[in-house]
Amino acid sequence: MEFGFSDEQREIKATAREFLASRFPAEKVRELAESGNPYDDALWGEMCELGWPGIAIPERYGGQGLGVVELVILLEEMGYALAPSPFISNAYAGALIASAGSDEQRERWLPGIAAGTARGAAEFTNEGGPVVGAAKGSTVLALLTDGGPRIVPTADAELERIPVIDDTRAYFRVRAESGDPLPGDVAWARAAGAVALAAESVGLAARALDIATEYAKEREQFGRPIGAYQAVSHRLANMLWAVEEARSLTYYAAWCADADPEALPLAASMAKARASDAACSVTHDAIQTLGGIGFTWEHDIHFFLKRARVSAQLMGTAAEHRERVASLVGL
Amino acid sequence: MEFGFSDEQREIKATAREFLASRFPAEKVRELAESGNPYDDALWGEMCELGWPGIAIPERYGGQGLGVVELVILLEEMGYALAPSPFISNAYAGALIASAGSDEQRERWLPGIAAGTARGAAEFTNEGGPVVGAAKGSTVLALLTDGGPRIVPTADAELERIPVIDDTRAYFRVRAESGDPLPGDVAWARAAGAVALAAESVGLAARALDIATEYAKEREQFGRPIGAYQAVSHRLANMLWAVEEARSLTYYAAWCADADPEALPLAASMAKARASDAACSVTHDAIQTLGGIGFTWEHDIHFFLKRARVSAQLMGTAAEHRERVASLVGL
Amino acid sequence: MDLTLTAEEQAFRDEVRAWLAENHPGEPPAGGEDAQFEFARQWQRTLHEAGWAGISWPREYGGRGATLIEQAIFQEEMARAKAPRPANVLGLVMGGPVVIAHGTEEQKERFLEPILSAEEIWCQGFSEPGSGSDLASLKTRAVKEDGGWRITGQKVWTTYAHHAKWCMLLARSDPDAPKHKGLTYFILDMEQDEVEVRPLRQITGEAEFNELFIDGAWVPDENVIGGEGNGWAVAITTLMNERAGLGATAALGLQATLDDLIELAKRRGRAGDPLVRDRIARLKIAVEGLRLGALRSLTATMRVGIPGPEGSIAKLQWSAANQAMTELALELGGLEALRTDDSWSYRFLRSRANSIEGGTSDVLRNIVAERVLGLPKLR
Amino acid sequence: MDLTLTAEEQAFRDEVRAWLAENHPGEPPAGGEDAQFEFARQWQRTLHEAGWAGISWPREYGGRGATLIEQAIFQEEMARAKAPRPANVLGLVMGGPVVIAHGTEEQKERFLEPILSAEEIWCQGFSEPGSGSDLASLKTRAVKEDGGWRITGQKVWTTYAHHAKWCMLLARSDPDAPKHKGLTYFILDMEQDEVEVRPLRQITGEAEFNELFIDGAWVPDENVIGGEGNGWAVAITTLMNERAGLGATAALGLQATLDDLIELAKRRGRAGDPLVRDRIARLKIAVEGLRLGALRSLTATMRVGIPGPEGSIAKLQWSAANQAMTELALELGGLEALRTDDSWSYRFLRSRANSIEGGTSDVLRNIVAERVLGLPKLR
Repeated sequence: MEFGFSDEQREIKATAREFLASRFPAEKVRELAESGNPYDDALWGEMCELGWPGIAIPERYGGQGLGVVELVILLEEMGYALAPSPFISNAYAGALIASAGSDEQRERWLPGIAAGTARGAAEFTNEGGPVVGAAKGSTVLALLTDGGPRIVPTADAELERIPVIDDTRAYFRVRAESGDPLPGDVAWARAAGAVALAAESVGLAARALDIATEYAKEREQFGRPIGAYQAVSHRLANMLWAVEEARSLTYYAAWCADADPEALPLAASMAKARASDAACSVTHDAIQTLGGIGFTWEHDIHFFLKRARVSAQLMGTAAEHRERVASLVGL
Repeated sequence: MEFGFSDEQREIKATAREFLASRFPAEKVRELAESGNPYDDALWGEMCELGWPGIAIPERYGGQGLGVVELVILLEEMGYALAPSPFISNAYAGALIASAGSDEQRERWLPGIAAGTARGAAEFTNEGGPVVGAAKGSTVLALLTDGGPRIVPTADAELERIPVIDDTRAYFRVRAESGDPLPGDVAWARAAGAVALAAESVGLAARALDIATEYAKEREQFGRPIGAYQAVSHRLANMLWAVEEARSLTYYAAWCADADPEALPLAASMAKARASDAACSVTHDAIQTLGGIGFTWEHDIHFFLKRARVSAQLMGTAAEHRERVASLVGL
Repeated sequence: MDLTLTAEEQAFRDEVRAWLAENHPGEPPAGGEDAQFEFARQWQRTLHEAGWAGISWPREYGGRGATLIEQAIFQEEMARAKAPRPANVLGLVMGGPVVIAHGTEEQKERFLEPILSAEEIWCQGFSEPGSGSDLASLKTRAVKEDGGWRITGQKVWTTYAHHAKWCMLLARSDPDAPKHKGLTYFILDMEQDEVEVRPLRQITGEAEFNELFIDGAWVPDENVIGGEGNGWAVAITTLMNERAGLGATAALGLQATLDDLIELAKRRGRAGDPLVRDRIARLKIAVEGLRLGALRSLTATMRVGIPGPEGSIAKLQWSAANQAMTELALELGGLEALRTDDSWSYRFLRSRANSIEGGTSDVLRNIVAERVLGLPKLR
Repeated sequence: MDLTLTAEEQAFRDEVRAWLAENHPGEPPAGGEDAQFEFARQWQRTLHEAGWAGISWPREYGGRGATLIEQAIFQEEMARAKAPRPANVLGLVMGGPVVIAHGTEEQKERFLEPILSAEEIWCQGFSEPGSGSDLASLKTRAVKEDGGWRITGQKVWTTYAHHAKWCMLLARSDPDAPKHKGLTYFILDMEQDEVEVRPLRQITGEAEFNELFIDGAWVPDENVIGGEGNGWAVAITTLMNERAGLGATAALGLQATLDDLIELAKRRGRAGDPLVRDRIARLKIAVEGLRLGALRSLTATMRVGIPGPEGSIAKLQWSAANQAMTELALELGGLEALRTDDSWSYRFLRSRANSIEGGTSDVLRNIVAERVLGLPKLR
């Protein structure tokens, strides 16, 4: 038993950290967020060269044939960098088609999704909510609501951008009459998608914690760094507690997706519930630690707060996932 | 408008504080709690001489003809002293009979209750729970469950002491076949009873806060009084916040009982919910502030914790009262 | 204890209510921020002409000399009528009272009337980028010259600066004195080239506040308040006035938000959800706890004469409740509430500052611990 | 990342499971506390004969030299089989490891085997009434005499003292040295008249702990561990051993409590209440968060060699979850659960100490802030 990353996995993580830090420094994230179109095609191209879009897609379809653990490694780092990217939507579309598509659907769509050339996108929504998902520039959509799981070429759908507070990602309301139904069960892919989003939330919470911690070491008030005051240091300790708990649950859920699918429903709901809550509370507490500066547009922390809040509403809310947890533990 | 006590009310409060401090010092409370019979007849006699049992009973029945505000003043002080006494049960029985009894029932029972000679007792319970209430030595019982509101002479009832963690009060399961039905509506008295119990909880929370605050000023660790550390001082500030909020709501509810009965249902539920929660959390935090010594039998704080927890289960729990609040605000 | 209004208080309430019914200025104009500000200025003139502008000010200075209860009644009626705020809030709530408390006769003569009439708008220059909670560590310098002072430094979180004629400015006049002793309180004329106002954009996207860049601005001696080196004591008066009576008004605002939240819960079909019901009940209890605590404190203040430090608890209650309400709204409203054009997303983001602005929650807990509970100060 | 057991680990688990199936001692006897202790002592002998007692100890000292994973498997199997705890827990978990790490060859020879066999029970004398979190401020004095030390002072929160032969005792051997430097670690023989053990009653009514009154007790030189003046460093080893690996075992206990809680919710007809469901789900998440965090930390420790300070987070998680569970139980159980003869009332009261014993939550947050996050220490 080893609940830690293998050498190969640590290599993936280190590469991602380094690549994302150089390509998505804070100024770049801000520039993309403020531009109105958060996705940079050149940077997407670089990710494709690294093979990221196909990381969890079987090799026979041109992917790397790795698993949800590796996907989660990348997504935690993308959350840490708050990288504006259609990556997660493409990955989720790939997971839906790979796990619930027919052979023909897989043959047709997965190679493009794995290569990143025919970008996929998927609905990140819960039944009953507005149909949010997809990404500008996508080629194929995996839709889940309003007509059941199906594949729709983007050209056949109506996309309407909806303006939400998170500018680091593009959100669309999607309408499509027809579509090619996915014959398989989408439960696994939905759970894996929730875990992927949880990983991103863990990453952004970890970064918000780092930002707040660094500030607390440097900022002085009343003759001391504020991090020497327990009101500040204990808040930061609680933030770490939240991040670490969410991280453990997310890694475990990722492993279940790959190796223990029966345990996945409970594990995924625990991970998404905890990660959403952690990201919301940690980004809030980060602003509290930063004080006034954290309330300015010029400081980056608000981008993290906003992403956390929007992600909390996607792929099932914390309360919805806790209700599932209650059912799954026998209540 | 004046949301504070009148001179007469402050006089009542000061007298109660002084009397209770001299008659129920910590050693006396401990002695009574450990004796197995928490009620001291001589001390009850002294309270009767002060006219307390009849404080809120109309003058024509031998009471002082004051209101729930004055009752709440006494009960907050009794909570502060953690005085083991059948006082609240007698007062609640009096309120039930005075507000829902027939003229004949009032004539028959209230003078004894007001004088404290024919001690009354009442069920402090929610429907559905075990039938807890009454006090040893009582003469008359006001029962609410298992057959509807009615008066039963104690001699006609079966009393079984139930051992709960609070040794500073005696709790009985009551069974009685018959009884003389109360013709009126008991809603007012039940709400007033909940407010009375809330006041007692506010008082005990205030005392627990004082105990913890004094300790934090004196106890030194790492070269400073522990109250200089924000982990401690901010916890104490939060405890004060809880106590003050519960106190404001309780005083208001008491005033509603006397002067604005239409507002009473909402006010009483808010008061009981907040006071129960405050007493539970403040006594918990007091132990945390005291550290190891707070976990010993020889320190008094555990008596407060235990009373708070038992009171939280009487006259409706915080969750039940919040559900009522939700209904009353239109949900 | 009596929470009903006395006959006099009722008469006062009826008077306010009748006047508001007749003089309510209606909806603010559509136009830009300037037009809206002009509307608020005109509204203050109307208030002033009827004697309502300086409701808490002594009559000898053009105020109404209302009791705290009357002030609370007035605020409640204003809220009930959904009347706009007057333009010169900081002048009325802080500037005027400070001049009244610490100013010379000449200063009272010079400054008070234009505050009431909204002819001269006031802003406040206390905070600096480097001194947030630790206000006394501020670095803006005041250098004595003949007949006045040269001021150089930077201020932040200044509301109304772009409309203001005067700024209540705290600066270090003696760099060698201990940090609380070397400060002086100035009234700075904003209409000089040495003062630059830059809008400060917040996480809401709005620029509700400003930064002030002061590069050798001039303040004549007659615009020093309370004397050289006494700035800290004068500033405390300003801050006390800011926080006094906050509770009752804040509770009115929270109740309005709670009403909206209940409406939202119903509209989203969540009114029957026990989890939602429990949280809304908790919020109702919090709002009433704040309101009733404020009324208790008001009565106590009228008895004792000085507002106690309990106002710090009110601020804690208010920020916690307002933040919790907007968080619940996001959960109830889902992605709709997160739209940039939905009012809840704005309220959610704006409320993030509630636990920072006007004293952070950490500092307020320090105040409660030290001044109410008497706990030792951390040195 | 692989959470399944390797073939070796499976074989180990099967071995433990088979052994336990055959050797489980059954229910503890009805009799008094002495009879129960004797039962636990006999059970430890059985464990020791099969080589399980010192599972984490190196083989050369009579242990099994198991890996951390194997230790976790062993604890899990013990919990699954509801096997009792061995009698000499403090000797196995703290005393032995300290002697192994800091003891002389003679001390190892003298002390280790009787710990394993439960022939000599150990207790711990660190805390004093005046020194709780600030352990280094302890006042118990050790005065040098010919061939040994005279100890005088008072200790508190000493478990097993009335059964113990040896006490791990920290005392001040040099009153003039800085407070962390003047301490020495002694092994005190409890069988002397100068040591008095008094039971210490807790809020549960039980006397699980003791007070120790030491009035000139004698410790010969050969029973000093780690040398004069090095007591602090040796004590840290003891405390590190106390906290290491706590998480995984603690999670097992919490899961059992959670199972009882779910059972209680069903029995009280509250399993369908959304408020109850939400709280139980939160607790499940907390328990799994603790368990998985402990496994991650275990893997990291096996890689790095030394346990990290994350154990402090595990302690925070455990105490918060256990307290929250018993609080929910009181709400679900109502007055029934508050009966003195109901196990929940005991568990509720006992759990109040969880956030105090073995490092208060405040101190643990200090540790996390300083050692994990690298924040400055408050001076």
